[in-house]
Amino acid sequence: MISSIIGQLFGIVPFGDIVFGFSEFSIIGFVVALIFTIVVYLTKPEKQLEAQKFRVEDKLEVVSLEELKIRRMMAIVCGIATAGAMLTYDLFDYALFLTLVGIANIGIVSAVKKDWVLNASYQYGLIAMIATLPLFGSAGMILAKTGTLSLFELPKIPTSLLFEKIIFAAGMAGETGIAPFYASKAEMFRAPGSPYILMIHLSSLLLIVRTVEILLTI
Amino acid sequence: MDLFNLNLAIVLFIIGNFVGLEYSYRRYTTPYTEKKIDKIALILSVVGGLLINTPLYVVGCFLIGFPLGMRPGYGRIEFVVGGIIALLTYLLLNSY
Amino acid sequence: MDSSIINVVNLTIHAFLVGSLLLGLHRKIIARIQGRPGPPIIQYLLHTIKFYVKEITFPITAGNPLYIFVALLDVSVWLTALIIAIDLKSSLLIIIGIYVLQKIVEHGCGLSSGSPYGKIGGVRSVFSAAAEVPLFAVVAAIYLTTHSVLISDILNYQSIHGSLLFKMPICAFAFFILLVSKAPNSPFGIVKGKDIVSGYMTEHYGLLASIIYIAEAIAYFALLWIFIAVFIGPWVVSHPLITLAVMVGLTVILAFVNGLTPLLAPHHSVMLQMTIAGLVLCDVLYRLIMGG
Amino acid sequence: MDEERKCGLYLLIIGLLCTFGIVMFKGMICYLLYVIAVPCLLYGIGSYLIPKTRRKNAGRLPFRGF
Repeated sequence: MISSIIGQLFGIVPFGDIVFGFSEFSIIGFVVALIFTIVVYLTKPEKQLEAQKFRVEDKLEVVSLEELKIRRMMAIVCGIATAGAMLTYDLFDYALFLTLVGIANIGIVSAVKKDWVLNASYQYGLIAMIATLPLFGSAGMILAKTGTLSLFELPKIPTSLLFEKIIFAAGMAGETGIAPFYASKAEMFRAPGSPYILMIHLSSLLLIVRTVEILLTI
Repeated sequence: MDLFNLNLAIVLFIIGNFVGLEYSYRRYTTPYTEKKIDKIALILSVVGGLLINTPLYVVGCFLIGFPLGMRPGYGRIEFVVGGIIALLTYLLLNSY
Repeated sequence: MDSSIINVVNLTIHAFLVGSLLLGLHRKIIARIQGRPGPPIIQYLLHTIKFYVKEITFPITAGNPLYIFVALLDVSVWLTALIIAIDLKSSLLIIIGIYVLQKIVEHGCGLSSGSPYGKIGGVRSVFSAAAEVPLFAVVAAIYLTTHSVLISDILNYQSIHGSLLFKMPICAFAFFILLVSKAPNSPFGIVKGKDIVSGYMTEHYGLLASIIYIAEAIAYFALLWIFIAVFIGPWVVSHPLITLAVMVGLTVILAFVNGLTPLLAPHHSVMLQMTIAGLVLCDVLYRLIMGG
Repeated sequence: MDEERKCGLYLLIIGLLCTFGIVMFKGMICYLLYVIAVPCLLYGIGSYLIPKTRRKNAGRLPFRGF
């Protein structure tokens, strides 16, 4: 049943409550997230050329060192959280990783000294905080209904979880800032420092795919 | 036909295209003609259309690529004639 | 050494050559629609070879090694798609993950160079990701019908129940829109629109452009193959020659669609794609409620 | 050695190592190594085929006043 979605399952690592599983899908996601984290660590931020008002020349924008260090750290935290979210096979863990990614996304742009970027990240932060309620709420409702949160056990229980799934999807949409909540996040992508911005994009897209996988499984 | 033989045919088709391109740029200087048929390309195309249904289909691909690859504005009629001959031969061979 | 690797090498060369020729044919047909003679159909291949031996310099504004890495990642991503889809016939969900990585490549290409044109291309790619990724609600609909997202299972289902194209026309249409938006000169091609020079590829020239061209040829082949396999059926993909013929047919259709439509403004493009994605979501909900 | 060729050398070494790995190993890891090896070799070989740059200010984007 579960292998008809994620491909072959290679093995699981029972780590107390936190169960890590290795399937074709999760290995590819994990490797991609890790490789991107390494590349982001190695890459120096690019310099941007920006047009100016009432002047002919373009201005060269350089990212300063103290701005760089904190952003790089948050990008690495974001990458590790994404890699963890790819592997975990526990719904509560997954929700935790999702929130951690949301927090790290705000952290990545928090050191940029531009007020429109900070404004956008503030709005995104509000949405992300509101979205934690449906996210953890649906995980709690699933636990109350079925008595387990393990993604290996949930498909075996013949209960309709349609309402919980819809709430979970809504929470994920708010947390990663996709389609309906997209306007809050768009201005964040204009901040200088492409590798860190890339990490925001990568983490949210990978998490969307992973959420689709989870919602199809349970 | 497995993938390797198909690849071989495609590579020869591309080489045929390239040879046709080179040939027509050396021979013609005007960018576009109407109602003028290149005899060499026509012969090669007809032979290619016949060969493409035989075990020598690799050579057939090479020859039929020749008129198709000619420079813009040349080799259309030749290619269409070759293609029709290839189609007719295919239908003739497979009707029995 | 695994003998299956030789198959994969064969497949890669096949995908590259066929994808290049089809993209050339696409360009030729658009030229004929517009009343020009158009370049010969090997033009795309010639471009790839020409750029492969052209000089490059790294812009001083670029963020290395991300600047090179994204171009190489593009090839890796579509080779993975080729292996997962055609060789292993594994999960369709992994294919979405790979398509998502393609968006990352576009974004990274655009932003890592520091050029304003590239930046606009990258930001537009983020916008269109918000509209294109929901189109993959198709996968949910397929799962509700066939009870599996593995490509091999879908092919088995189709050999018993007939082609999925007639069972789920809305999903097929949505996937077709995805193909249209990936083809060159498409109405949804805001990422590479001519108003922003070459979009995200503006500062990737010479050798790096050649590598991206190779990846795009493979991507075109892979996406066409997935569409044919998932919606038309196993009898087409069982023989490479029939697959080739159907791909040529699809390319002609795509060329007519792209040749006859104007490039949409960014917000129109996104709104249209969102509307189609909403249609698919309605379809999924209908299937869910009717018990699929 | 300029920066483009230095990157090319590193990638060529990675690509050759991966090719060696493909010959040595069996199974799923072959696919992974193949996916890494192909683009690395493409860039690595290509960087030694391209001519040296003849620009005066290499790497400067052609923009207003820059």
